[in-house]
Amino acid sequence: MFTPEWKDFLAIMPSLILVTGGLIFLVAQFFLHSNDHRILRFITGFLLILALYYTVESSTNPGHGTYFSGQIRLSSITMWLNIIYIVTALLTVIASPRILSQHEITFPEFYPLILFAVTGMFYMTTSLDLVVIFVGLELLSISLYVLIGMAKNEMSSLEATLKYFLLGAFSSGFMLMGIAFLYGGSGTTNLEGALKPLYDLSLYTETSVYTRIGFGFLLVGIGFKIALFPFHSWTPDVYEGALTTMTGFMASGPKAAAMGLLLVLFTTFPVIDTNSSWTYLLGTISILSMTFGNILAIQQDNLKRVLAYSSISHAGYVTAGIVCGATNEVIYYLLMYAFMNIAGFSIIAYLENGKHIVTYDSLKALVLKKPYTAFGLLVIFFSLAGIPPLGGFWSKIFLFQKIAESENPLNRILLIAGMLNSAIAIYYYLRVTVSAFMAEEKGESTIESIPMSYGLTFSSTVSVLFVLFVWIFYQP
Amino acid sequence: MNLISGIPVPYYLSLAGIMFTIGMFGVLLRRNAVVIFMSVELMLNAVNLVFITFSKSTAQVGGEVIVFFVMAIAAAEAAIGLAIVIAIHRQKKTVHVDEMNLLKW
Amino acid sequence: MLELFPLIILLPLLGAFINGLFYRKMPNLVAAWIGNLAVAIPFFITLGSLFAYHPMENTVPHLFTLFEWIHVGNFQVDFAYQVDQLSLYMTLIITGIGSLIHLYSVGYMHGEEGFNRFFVYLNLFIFSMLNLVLGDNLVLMFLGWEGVGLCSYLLIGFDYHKDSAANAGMKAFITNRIGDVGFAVGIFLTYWYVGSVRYVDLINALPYALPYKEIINWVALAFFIGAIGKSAQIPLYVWLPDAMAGPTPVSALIHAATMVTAGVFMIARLNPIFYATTWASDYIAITGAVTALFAATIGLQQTDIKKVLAYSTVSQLGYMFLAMGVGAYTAGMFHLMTHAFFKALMFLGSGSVIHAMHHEQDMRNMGNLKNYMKITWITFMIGTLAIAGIPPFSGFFSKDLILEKAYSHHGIGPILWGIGIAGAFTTAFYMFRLVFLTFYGEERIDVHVKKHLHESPWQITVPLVLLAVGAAFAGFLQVPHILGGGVHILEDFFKPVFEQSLKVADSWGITKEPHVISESTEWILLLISVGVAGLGIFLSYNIFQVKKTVPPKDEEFQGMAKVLYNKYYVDEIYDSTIIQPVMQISDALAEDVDQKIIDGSVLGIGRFFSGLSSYLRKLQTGIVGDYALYIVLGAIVVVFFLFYKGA
Amino acid sequence: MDIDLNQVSFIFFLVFAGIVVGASLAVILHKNPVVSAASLVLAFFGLAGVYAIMNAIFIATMQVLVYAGAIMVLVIFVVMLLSLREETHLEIWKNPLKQAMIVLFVLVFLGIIISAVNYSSDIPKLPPQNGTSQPDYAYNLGQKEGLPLVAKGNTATVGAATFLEYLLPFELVSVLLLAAVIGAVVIAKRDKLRNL
Amino acid sequence: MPESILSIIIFSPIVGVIIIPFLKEDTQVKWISLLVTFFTFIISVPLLFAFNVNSSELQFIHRVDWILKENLMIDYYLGLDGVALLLFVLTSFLFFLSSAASWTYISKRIKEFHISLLLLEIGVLGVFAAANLVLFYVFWELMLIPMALLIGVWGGERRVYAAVKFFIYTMAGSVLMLAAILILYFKANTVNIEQISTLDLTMFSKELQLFLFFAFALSFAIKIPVFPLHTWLPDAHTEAPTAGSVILAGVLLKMGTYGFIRFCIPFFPVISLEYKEVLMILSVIGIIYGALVAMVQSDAKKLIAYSSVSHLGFCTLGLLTFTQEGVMGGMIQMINHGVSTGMLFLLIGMIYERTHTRAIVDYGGIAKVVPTFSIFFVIAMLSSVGLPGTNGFVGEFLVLLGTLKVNVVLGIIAGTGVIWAAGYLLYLTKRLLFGELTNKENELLSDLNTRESAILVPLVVLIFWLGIYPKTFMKYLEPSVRVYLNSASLQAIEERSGKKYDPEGKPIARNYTRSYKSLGASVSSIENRLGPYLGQYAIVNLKKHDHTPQKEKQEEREN
Repeated sequence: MFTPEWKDFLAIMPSLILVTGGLIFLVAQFFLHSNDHRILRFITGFLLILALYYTVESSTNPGHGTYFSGQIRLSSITMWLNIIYIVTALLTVIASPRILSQHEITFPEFYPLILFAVTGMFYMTTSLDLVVIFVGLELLSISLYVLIGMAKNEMSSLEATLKYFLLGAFSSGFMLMGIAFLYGGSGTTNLEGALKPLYDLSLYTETSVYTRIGFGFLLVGIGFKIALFPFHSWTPDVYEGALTTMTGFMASGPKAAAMGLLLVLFTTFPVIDTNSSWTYLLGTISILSMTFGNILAIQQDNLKRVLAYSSISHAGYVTAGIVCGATNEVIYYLLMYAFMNIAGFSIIAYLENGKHIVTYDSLKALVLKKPYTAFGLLVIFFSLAGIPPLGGFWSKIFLFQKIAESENPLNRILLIAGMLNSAIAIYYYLRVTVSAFMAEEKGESTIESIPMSYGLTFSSTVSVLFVLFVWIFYQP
Repeated sequence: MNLISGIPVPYYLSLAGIMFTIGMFGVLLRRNAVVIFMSVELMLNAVNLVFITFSKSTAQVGGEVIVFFVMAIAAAEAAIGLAIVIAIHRQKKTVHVDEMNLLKW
Repeated sequence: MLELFPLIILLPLLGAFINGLFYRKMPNLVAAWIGNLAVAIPFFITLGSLFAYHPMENTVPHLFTLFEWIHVGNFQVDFAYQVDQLSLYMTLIITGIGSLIHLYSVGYMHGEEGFNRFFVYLNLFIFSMLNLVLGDNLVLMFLGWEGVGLCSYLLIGFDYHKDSAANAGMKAFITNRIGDVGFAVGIFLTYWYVGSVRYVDLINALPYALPYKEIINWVALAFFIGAIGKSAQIPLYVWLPDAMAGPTPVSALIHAATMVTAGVFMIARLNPIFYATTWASDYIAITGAVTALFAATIGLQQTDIKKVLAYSTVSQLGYMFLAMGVGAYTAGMFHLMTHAFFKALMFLGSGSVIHAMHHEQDMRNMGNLKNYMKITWITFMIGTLAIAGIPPFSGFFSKDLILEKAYSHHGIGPILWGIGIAGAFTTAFYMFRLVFLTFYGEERIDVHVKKHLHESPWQITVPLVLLAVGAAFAGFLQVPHILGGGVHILEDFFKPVFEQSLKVADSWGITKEPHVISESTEWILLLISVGVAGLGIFLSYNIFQVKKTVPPKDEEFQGMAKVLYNKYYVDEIYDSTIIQPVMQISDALAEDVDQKIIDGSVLGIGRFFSGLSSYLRKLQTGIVGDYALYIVLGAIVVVFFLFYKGA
Repeated sequence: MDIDLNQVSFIFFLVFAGIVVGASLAVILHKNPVVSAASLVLAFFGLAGVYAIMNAIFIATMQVLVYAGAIMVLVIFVVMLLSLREETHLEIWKNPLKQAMIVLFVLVFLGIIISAVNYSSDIPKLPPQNGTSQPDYAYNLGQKEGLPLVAKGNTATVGAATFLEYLLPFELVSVLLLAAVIGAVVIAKRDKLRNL
Repeated sequence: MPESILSIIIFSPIVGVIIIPFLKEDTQVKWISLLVTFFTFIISVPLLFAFNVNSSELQFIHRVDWILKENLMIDYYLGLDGVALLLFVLTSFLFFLSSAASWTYISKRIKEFHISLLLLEIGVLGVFAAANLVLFYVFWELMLIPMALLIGVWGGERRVYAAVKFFIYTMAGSVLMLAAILILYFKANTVNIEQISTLDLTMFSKELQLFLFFAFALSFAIKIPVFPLHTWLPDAHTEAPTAGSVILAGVLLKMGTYGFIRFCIPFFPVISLEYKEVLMILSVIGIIYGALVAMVQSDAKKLIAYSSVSHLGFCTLGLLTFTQEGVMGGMIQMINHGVSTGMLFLLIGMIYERTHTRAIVDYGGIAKVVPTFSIFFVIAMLSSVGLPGTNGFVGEFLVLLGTLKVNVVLGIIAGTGVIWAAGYLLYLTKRLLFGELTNKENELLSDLNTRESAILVPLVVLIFWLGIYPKTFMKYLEPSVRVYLNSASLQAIEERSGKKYDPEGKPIARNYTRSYKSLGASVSSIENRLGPYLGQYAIVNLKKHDHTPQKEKQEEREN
């Protein structure tokens, strides 16, 4: 007989704040009739910061542990993940208005939806109960469907959201199937209990069949969210179709959430025995993902798609890290990666100026007209390529040092594969620099004069600075 | 041998499996967004069946609760999905997914 | 006097340095003075120190070190010098003839542009040459060795705006380089076997080298390759005739008197090694003899006065190597000196002619010059008689000594002697052909030149006279005892240098001591050599003085003459067998291997990936059904794997 | 003679299963979306029947109400509203390779699922947590004046579990529905400034 | 001398980077950059005097604890040994020159140019001073971006291609190196170069050692570049601006050889001794191949680029002989090549400024018009040919000396490289300077002005200084040579093999590998050091001369 107490509520305080905030919004927006959303933006920002505060707070009060009869677990991992979600959301909110106005998106529901999305992510990784996780994931997805399809006068946006919706529903069907079988295999939806049969062969000797295929289906669902090969195929289309800042949000927040989910999954196992079959499975998948992503990015011209493919390959790296039992390193990587994405997409949003697609050609000789933008691009793309001394390099080196720690062949293979992939990747990351710095004739983004946007400038600057300097002070 | 009201569990599961597969087949097969969505609904129902089965076979009430949630979620998805379909149809006068490939490669 | 010795080395360098630094502004006269003094002063110092050293009794070399150069582990090389009979002897020749030629050049180069530059190079040459002969270790000799190579490169290409000159310089340098590699390898081997590159250590180490008797031959061979390059022996002689593109004083100093004899000197200097060789020395002797004859035959048909002299130089050097090969080091050094005198003399003479004829070098346009330039004519005659080996001129004594030693050499001795005699005959013939065509016969000079045809200025004639004196009487330093008692000044002079290695070699049973030959045989040999010389002179007198034959136009040469005129087509052969193939190989490497294969394969990887990319991206059709298909595929794999593979 | 209830229920099960499968096939194979929708409703009814056999009364009702009622009506509305034409399979079936792949994958998948579920039918005997054993379980609400307070009957049990054990997800689902509503409005709403 | 002197020197260019963006006029930019580079050079010179040539350990150490986690300890750790010191100073010197040389050469985007130049300087200086692997890697990559920009922005026609090629090549190598560094770190639990050099080798399986060695070797070999990984070099050299080429030839290539000296050999002596033949053969191929290909180039810069391939072949060859002479030669050759080839590139750049063509056929007979230029060119050419008295001789001679010791055949083949070198360089000089003045446009060429001559004179001085009194520089290299040789000696391998007792059961004293310092002990004869690894083509000394008097003297001087 369970009745929630105050500390339980403290544990989920951030999400409570966000949700209630969202609700209040929906009521409030009826009373203010101006199309000027500055107030809303401030409130949103305020709510997010409040949530951030409580996220940090919750690590001491009520402190790490499980709540809601084991449905919620707070740990340093979850705390950091939540911080990532909230910060990305914050930056996105700050960056978005320009885009919104460019696409004549006037309705204020945008903000509560972001808040709901954050809530969803919160529960995806903070919860220990498969049901809660699933519901959180659905909450996230539904908010994302809407956020992607916001620009409903543009076919590309709608198409993106339709694809994402159909495939998302499809994959969540698989995931649900997985949960069902896990439930059947163990009779509980609690993560630890449900996964027990996988490693604890003393009980449930043969019926672990259910758990195994259940686990398989679950991986399919998660893999779809993370966009691992071969569940990646939606990524480029959706990233391209969505509003650019939204893309930035998707590429950093929800991706981090999905990764976090996988991470949580793997940390639930008492000991990562790297010889268990699914580690090999995931290892293979991760190698395939990095290779596939990198190779497909080579031929791309559209920067958004390039970043989409690169995100696939980065997903590969992170998965490799998770497989090898890295936790803090993964978090660090996700943090850095989130900032890189936010910055990258903000700059692209700034350059595309609501109209045209940003390609390598349109960037030509950018440094002449917009030196700081060009420099930002340089930093971000080199950081993505993992070139010292930028943040991307450090996150990568920490991740790979974790992989390199162990003797076993899988890790060695993963390490080498990762390294070679970074080498391949450099080619297309380099093309930005080449066209932005070394080209003679000017591309269109260079020629046209783009009004400066404080939101975009702020978010991109913050992120670039983060990528440039934070590694000096903070390592996992 | 584990029975639910006299019928072995694998029967139910097999039924669910067949249903799930049919739904999947539909998704692969059809071009009409609405029909694809219906196929997804089929898959979800299959999952529901699995939940009920296990809930009964393990004498856990949880399964049924989850099914309840799933239904709600399905409804929510229906709402969103159909909204999207309507919006697209408004723009493009078609709901055939293979006619929507601005975004590719 | 010996303590002044460093000056001998430093002064020429100083001269070169000063002239070089201010070669733009410096007035010619000053430059000339500096240049001349930088060589003249060392000459007198050398003379002084010759007596201070007491060469006849002193057996220990006088060593002194300026500063250290390269020290790595055991490998120690300093700027250290060794004064002994050998080096003093060479220094005298270099500085003596050098200063004469400097003086000569003042007149010869008068009014030429780059006058100062010329003296810079000359002084630099003297400096390098002195390093070559005075250094107390092989590496320092190598420094001089390549230094003189450089100077000859610069001086041959003195008129760099002439393509021919530039090419000749390049040819000389590269050909020498081939030899230098041999020399370097020799040095390396010596170092690794002996553990030092100083001559003194070399001599001390010799007794322990017995187990390496076979290897010593190879070491000697390596050094000899160096000598071949520098001293223009078969097969690397080709650069020397072309080197005549340089100004005549250069030809006299570098390509007759001093530099080209470096190889001979080197063998003398490394006598411990060469004396201990078994078969290598024979190889050297044969090379020398063959070169002597071969070059002489080419000389028969040349029409360019300097070319004739060049080939005669090659052949005379051949004689020296013959001597060195049969172990008659004294004879070789002797001939080196006499040759230095008369060949320098003849070059300068020809230079004087050319100067007077306004750079006309073709003998077909000369003749009967004796009426115009007396001094040149007389001195040149002396030189010619000397080289032809007519007693009592110097050439006779040295050449005769060599031939005698060759004859009395074990084994192949007589054959060598035969070749030598043939060479002697040819030499006499073509040298007098030169004289008759140039100074006798009817005039074939064109009128413009004739107008102001006159004897050269004193700066030119004085050196001629002095050299003529040398060419005439230098022979009396070493007179065979069958002629009036016999004088062995040189033999005694060089004794301390050679005796030790002689001892060691004898102790191994490798003796180069010629078997004793009876006086009668000696007389016969002597008479034969003089006889063939006389015969040669007589023949050429007949043909060119009596019959007044004149060599035909270039294209009219017939049969054997044509072959000789074209120098046996050796240059052409080299070009087609070595240079062209190398160039083709390089082209192939640059075009095919480097660009296509290596670079291509690297770029191929890139192309492969981008090709793969443009192929794989077709998977992203943008159609939901397909994407769903991929997901299903993945699901199948995952589930199947987990289902059958188990946990 | 008495009838073996199990056999009866088994027959019923077969019947309903047949309905479900047939209807589902009709859904995905029939060209006309309206027919598909209709047959989907039929499939749902069949499923409800199966639930009933498993005497999950509450869910069976829900199935009929929510699915067959609400959702499907919505769908049919949309189909009608958009007056969707019949759909041709041509584009997809043009490519024989893809055709083969789809069929293959589907069969393989089916095979795996079926074999997996039949691999072992031995369900873990768990200590029934706070439910009693079959056929009908109850939910133990705790103590009240010393005697246990138990929710009996399928519906009551499910309800109790929903609001006590699964409180958090339940609330979350409500938020989710809210978000869905907003989203639906936002996306489907006709844009004023544009269509004036 | 303050403890942080190295950091001060390395990061002093930052000043320029900060100031330049705020400057208005280009002249100011040039001056600032010139001053900054000059300052860097000046304050790096005192190191030469402060350096203790008798100690083989790292000096001027600056160490700050930085990243300290339970499983990752990376400290900020700088230090120089002899060879690093020379390269360090050479770097600052060449950067000063190239900044001056870019005075008029660079016409567009001058600010950016000088900024990247200064950044590049930081990177390169850091590489030579880094004393732990991670720091080394960071600087190594840091130098990459500015260099690519230098090539790609201010280069010739195909500059982008060249830049990308350069970048990809280097990265492809260095990612593997990164992997190796990580593995090494987690086996050895340190990234400190000194510690790894004296580490117990048993913790690495043979295969792992092989992999690590070649992972390092590959990235260095690409940098050097060793045949057949050289194809990026001609393009990069040809397209880069003068400053770029000078720095590329002068110091960047040396980073590869430096890596061999510092990492590959001391870390994995066994592998390097076993596979030295392979690398030697590659080097010899490189020598000959580079020379032959250079001979037929029609582009002056490309020709010199290929000559670099040939010269660097000498460096690696010397290093891999493991004889005192050869290694010293290899090291000194690194400096030489920096000076001579750097000078050649400067000269080509200067003439290119006037004629805007690199095609050799457009020249010919210009010696008459530009005598000063010709003199400088001939001097540089001769030093590159390796004429005794110039720096080139010392290096090549020692290298060949060493090579002949360990492998007669290779020694002789490599020796012929000297001929080819003379071939292509004289051929170039002839086509460039001598002969008739073919191209009429060249009649109006202006000779070098004072600034340009001022840039060249110091190099000429260096050429002869190195050639005539190399002791000045060799005395810095000697400790490095000793460390290098000892770390690759049988004794060191024995001591690092983890065995406590030798076959006789006597405990193995750690004479060499007690610490990095003890690696600098005096070197025994090569036969003792290499033993079985000494190939079958090696020469054995006369028995008596194993201990010549010079040798004892040598040892006194060392201690």
